[in-house]
Amino acid sequence: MSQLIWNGLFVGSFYALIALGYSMVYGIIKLLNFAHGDIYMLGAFFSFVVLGGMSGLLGIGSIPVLLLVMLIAMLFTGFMGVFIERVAYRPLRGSPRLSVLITAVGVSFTLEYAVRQIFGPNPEVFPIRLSGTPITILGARITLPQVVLMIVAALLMFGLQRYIMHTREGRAMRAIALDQTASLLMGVNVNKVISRTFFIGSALAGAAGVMAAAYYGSIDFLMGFVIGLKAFTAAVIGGIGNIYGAMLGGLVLGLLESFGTHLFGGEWRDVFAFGFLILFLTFRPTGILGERVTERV
Amino acid sequence: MTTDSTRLHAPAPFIDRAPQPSGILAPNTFMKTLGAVCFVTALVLPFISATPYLISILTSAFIYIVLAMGLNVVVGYAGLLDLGYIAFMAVGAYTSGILTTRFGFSMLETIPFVVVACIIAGVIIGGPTLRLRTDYLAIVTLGFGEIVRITANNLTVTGGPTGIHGIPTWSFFGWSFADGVTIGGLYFNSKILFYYFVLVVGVGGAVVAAARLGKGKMGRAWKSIRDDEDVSEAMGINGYRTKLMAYVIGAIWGGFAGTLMGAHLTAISPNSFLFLYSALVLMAVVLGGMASTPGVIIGALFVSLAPEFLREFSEWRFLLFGLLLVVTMVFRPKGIWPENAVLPFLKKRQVPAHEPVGATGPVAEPEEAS
Amino acid sequence: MTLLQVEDLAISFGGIKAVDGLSFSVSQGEIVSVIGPNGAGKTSAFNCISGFYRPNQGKIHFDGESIIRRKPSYITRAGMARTFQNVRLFKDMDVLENVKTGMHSRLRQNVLDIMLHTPRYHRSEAACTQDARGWLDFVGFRADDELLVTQLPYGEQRRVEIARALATQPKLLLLDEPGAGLNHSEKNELMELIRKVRDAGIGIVLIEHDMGLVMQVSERIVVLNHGREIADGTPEEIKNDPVVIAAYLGEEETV
Amino acid sequence: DGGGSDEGPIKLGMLAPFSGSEAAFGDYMKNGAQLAIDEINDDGGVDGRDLELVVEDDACDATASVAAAQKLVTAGVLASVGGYCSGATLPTIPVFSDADIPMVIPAANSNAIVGQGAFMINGTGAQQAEAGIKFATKLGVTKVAAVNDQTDYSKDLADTFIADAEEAGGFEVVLDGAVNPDDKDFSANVKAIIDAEPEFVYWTGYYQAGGLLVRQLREAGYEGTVLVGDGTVDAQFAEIAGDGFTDDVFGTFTKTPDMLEGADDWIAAYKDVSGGEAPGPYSIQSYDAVRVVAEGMKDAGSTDGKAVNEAIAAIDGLELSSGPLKFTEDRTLSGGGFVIVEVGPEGDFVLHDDLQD
Amino acid sequence: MRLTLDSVDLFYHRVHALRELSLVVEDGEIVSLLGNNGAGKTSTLSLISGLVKARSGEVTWGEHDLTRMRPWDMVGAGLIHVPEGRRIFSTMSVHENLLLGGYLVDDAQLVRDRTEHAYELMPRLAERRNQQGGTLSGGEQQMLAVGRALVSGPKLLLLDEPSMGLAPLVVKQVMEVIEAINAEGTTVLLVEQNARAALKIAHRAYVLESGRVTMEGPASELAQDPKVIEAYLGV
Ligand SMILES: Nc1ncnc2c1ncn2[C@@H]1O[C@H](COP(=O)(O)OP(=O)(O)OP(=O)(O)O)[C@@H](O)[C@H]1O
Ligand SMILES: Nc1ncnc2c1ncn2[C@@H]1O[C@H](COP(=O)(O)OP(=O)(O)OP(=O)(O)O)[C@@H](O)[C@H]1O
Ligand SMILES: CC(C)C[C@H](N)C(=O)O
Ligand SMILES: [Mg+2]
Ligand SMILES: [Mg+2]
Repeated sequence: MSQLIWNGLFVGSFYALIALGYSMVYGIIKLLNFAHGDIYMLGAFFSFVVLGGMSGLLGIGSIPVLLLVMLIAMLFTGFMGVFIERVAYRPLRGSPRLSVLITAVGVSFTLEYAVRQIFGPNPEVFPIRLSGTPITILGARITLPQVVLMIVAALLMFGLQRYIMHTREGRAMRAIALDQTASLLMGVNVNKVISRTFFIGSALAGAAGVMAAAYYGSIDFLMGFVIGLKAFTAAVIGGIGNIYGAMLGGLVLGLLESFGTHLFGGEWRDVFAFGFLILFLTFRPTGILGERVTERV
Repeated sequence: MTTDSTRLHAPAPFIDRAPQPSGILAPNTFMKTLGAVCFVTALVLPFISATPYLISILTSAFIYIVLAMGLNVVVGYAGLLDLGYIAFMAVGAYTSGILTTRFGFSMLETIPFVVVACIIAGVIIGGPTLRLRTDYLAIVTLGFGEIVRITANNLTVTGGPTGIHGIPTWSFFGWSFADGVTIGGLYFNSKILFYYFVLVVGVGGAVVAAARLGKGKMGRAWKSIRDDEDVSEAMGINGYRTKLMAYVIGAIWGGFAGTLMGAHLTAISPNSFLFLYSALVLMAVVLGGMASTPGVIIGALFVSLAPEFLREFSEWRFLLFGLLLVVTMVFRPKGIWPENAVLPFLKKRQVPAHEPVGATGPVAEPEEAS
Repeated sequence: MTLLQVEDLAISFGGIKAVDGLSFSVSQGEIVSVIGPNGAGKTSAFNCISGFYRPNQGKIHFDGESIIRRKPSYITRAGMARTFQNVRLFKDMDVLENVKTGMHSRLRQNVLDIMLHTPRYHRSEAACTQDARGWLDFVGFRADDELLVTQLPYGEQRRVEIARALATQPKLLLLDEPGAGLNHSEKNELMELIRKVRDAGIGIVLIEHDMGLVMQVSERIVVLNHGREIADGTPEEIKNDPVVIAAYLGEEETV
Repeated sequence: DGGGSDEGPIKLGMLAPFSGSEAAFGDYMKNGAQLAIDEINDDGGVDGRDLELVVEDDACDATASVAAAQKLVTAGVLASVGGYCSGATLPTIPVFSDADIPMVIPAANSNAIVGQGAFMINGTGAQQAEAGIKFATKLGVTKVAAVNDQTDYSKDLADTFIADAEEAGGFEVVLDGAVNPDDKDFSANVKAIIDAEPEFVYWTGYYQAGGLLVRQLREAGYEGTVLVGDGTVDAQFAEIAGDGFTDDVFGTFTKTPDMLEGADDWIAAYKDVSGGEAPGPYSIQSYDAVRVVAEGMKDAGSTDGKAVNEAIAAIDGLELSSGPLKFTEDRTLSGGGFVIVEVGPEGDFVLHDDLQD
Repeated sequence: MRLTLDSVDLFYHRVHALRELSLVVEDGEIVSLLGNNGAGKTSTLSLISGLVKARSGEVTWGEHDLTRMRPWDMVGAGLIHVPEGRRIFSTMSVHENLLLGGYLVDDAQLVRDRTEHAYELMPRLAERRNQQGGTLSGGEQQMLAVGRALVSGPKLLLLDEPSMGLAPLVVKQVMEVIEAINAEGTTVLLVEQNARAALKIAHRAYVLESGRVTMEGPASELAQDPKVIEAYLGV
């Protein structure tokens, strides 16, 4: 039982980490960024390349090297996010939302198959592997990397929440989400704020990509697809656009999957998870923490 | 409802209006003519070139048009984001697949079952969830799509992951496409007959019917919900019922496309109903132009044919497809042929510049409501 | 005869009592204005009556039938139409289609008619277009009716909204600040319009801050403050009611 | 319209995945087939005509594969030597058979394909399951878990294994598990496996997930034997699982030249064709498929589909990597040729037990 | 600083919304813009604040060339536009809406003071401090829109129908607020349908018809003009 919970929470925190970026981007331009999972994939591949180039450095211990590489990868994916927004999404501002969504699918294809052309379709094995000796707490096997990854996810979440809810820039982000023209009239440089949001969201995804690569050890050009869908699901369950919600949604999804496999077997896992979700949303149509928007007439 | 109070009745219009343009360059006539020309071209095409490859990809493309027209009702007209639309295709394909291969039905006989199954599926998913708004609806439909696929993957009636194979082609009252037919010395094989069948019944029927649905009372109701659900209620439109209607009609179109696809491929498996395909159909609708019939047709042709035409580029083709998609959307944000597109060379109505006169007209004589 | 009868209506949001025990009635062919300070609860009362809000308490009878807890679409079909304080037209539709949408529940065409283009379909569409044009002419709309509504200036949008409400063929019409954003002469036209509708035997409830318009057009005025009725009477009575003057009109602003 | 001509090179068509999640396998198959064609052409071709390979991407998707098959028919191929994913291969069978084009399928091996007229030179699920059962019985284990990845091939193999194990006795199947192949974290599945306390796990999916699963199993403390199906027998498996995680891991596989004498020459020749890439799963089977077709055409003395089909069915003793070829009534391999392999010191799979006793 | 529009032409696709429009607002003035629906009042304000671009003509404000300046730089320089239809941030609280007005003000204390000032001017907003902006009544939203603009500390304030939807008493208050901030040195360009109220506080006024200026002059004079009386004031 406690193992089940722990497994669920751990997998869930990965979902959450990606869902955070998802939710941020959604929060500001109401875009379901289907390419977000691919940014995660880019983070993994980029760090793979950097590590290949710095193999000499590996001597100084894998954790510091990994942190360094992660920072570089975050910068890279951050700028990739900004770049993608600039060329693919910005021209579509003010167009129907679904147009942007489809563009995101196009971006997703492009990123996936560009990486496939460069690295080939086979998975690559990541040069650094995090594996700690497990300790048993309350009957659950827990490793140090797991704990570290979860703490990182939690810290990022609190940081982001503060940033969005309590700073001027965060307020501007939320304002843009509601009314871009009115934000302009308040003196908000809409482009800049949106770029910054993409930077943060994509950097987070990149970080998650590096962590996943180091933890699981193999990366491939389609690795972002499924996790992107999961993150989207998590963001929605949590109440899309809400940072705590994204986190909570990720954890809930992780738990659902863990228990689903346990109760019904791996083949019915997703049926269980989605079935539960559908049921849940029919009773709480705006997700766990999503605010009920009362639109006045 | 009591009827003893007066209802307001419409006054007759009293302002002269500029006449609608006429002739071949009038927008309506032009579009109808264009549609007819395209249709006839497709009809005679096999007489010009009938390579199995061309026939096969065109048949798939036509089936995609049926699918996209169905999704267009849901997404384009009613504005409901459906990320699991392919599930309805699965329901149709499996229903007729199972009935033909296991119970010896002919394709034609499965149609009523397909329709019923799709209505049930549409109501099951739509019933409890249609009060959700956009992205919550999106996730629920996505989940529904996955549930259908995984269930098909795990059950034995559906053939598990292998799916169903050996699905027969269409037959009518004892005569089957598989027999082929010779007309005026020309032999038409089963694939070509199926091509015509899909073209005439599938594309012809589905496109015309769905396009008409977009114009009448239902179409206005859907679009009003898409624009502003609250106000739509204030027009006397029951939002829930209207949305469910869109869903069910979309489901029927999807199921019909599934039946056609089953007969075309002769084999179906859960792998043909991955989320990716829901995304592709959605892409067809959005890329072409939501709620625009010519747009959706173009979009469906694009999505189904582009990967084929890009085959020459072999491994690069999905990269190119992705780039092409982005570029198209960036330059045509509302789709290739948007809903309210006006072709520049068509005649426009000559509307005289008006001075706001502002005098209000006479109201009709009040009548007692009957 | 009485069309609308509201008794002891109340609704609150969180701690705020937006409407607090409101009662009033409207008869056929009568124009009743509802006035009161900003935030007095006028729009909220409209929202309760037209089914958009669920009141916490009270009775609403429309044309002899209790409509409490009914959906807005039902209430509209029963013969009540309304406009919105912030103009809310269907932005992706042209003017004519906007008005036609109002006729939704009166059109006799089913899905098969539409798909097969039966004679019944053609007949009802033609009648629908005819009527929609009639309404547009009636409200004084003079621009091109095939424009998208977003291309219209504010005042024309207001007209379209009224035409759309009329197209539901109401017995009772609720107008929420129809005069906002209109200049003096346009308000005069509006006044004429309201009277004409009234003359056709329709009941009208009007929320409005322009006292000139209210005083000239209303038969009766209900004054709200803090969700409660503070006065109910003829324009003459209201104009001189010290409570109303203090709460709403201000000293010299009586027109 | 379709139909090959009697002039010019003989076109052989190959459908394989080059995009989508199975994209990795396309190149392995293409290069294997190309190698065989180069060799045959260097030897003077078939009846003086050169062979030519026409490759199309089926993306492992039914719609795409039918279109691609029609494209091959239109291009005038005289035989098909492709087919990786059963799901995508199945709907192409009527396409080719309507055009009288013989099919020799190098990889796809779901039982659904059996008996539809196509030749399968990969062992079938039933044959592979039999090898797995033999091996488990030989080890004397009592509790076995079968784990599949929910794809047709994998589930088919696992189901056959479980059903046949019931009759063959010897051990009890304590778990019929399934993972989602696109995941990276299998902790929930791992827990289910460990809870069932098996001594032997048969994994029937592919190497990408297989490598991760085996590693996570070991990390979670599973100490029993692991047997993997042919989808996981790939040098990358050991890399993904990581050093030290592949002890006591075996695989069921058809014999390949790299396990036999003279493997190095073949691999070197392959690398010439592929531009340096090492052969992967189904390189050798694709190589063999071309040779089978060429043999059939030579025997038939024509490229007519019906004649070639009959000639291939009659082939007896052509030396393939899996052993001398002889088709059954159903056009499957008479000797499945499955052996047990293990992870060698280099990380690639080497022969462990040919199950001949 | 003086605001000048020199012969601007504005098109929405084929609609010619402003035709060779020229007008001037001197530093410290209240200038009112009157006109029928569709005359182009909103378009004029949108043009000044950079929401739409003119096809030809010049818009300058002091040394700033407004046709080339970006909206946020204008706000930074003190040009604030209170748009038609209020455009409140609907799910943000009243207080946050006000704070957004001070987005470009770096001095947090100053923002706090101005917010308090807005609350003083419009006590109803103080009562509703934590309510979502979108759930306010129409008039309350209008106050919030004006309040939000004040927090930014405007030098040139463009107001599009600020009295729309306000109760008579509040209209008076708002007009007083406008006069007060004008007295503190803010230039105001006021679009109003309530011509009576607008002409009362304006120094000068322009009348727009079909995108053209057809009348201009001191407000008091225009208020006497029979044509203006008939069309905009009533008898
Ligand atoms: N959905 C809601 N949630 C919270 N408060 C609300 C909601 N709807 C209305 N209110 C509050 O109820 C009060 C009454 O609002 P209402 O819109 O009815 O006023 P009104 O009389 O129409 O005012 P105005 O003349 O300004 O339009 C307001 O203070 C408003 O803030
Ligand atoms: N987005 C738009 N697209 C097309 N035409 C537009 C658009 N916005 C305004 N117009 C047109 O420009 C003209 C001027 O409109 P504007 O909104 O400036 O008028 P206004 O004076 O503010 O009117 P009102 O008093 O009704 O607000 C009108 O004829 C209107 O139809
Ligand atoms: C191992 C593989 C050759 C199995 C193949 N993917 C199939 O579907 O049959
Ligand atoms: Mg109100
Ligand atoms: Mg305006």
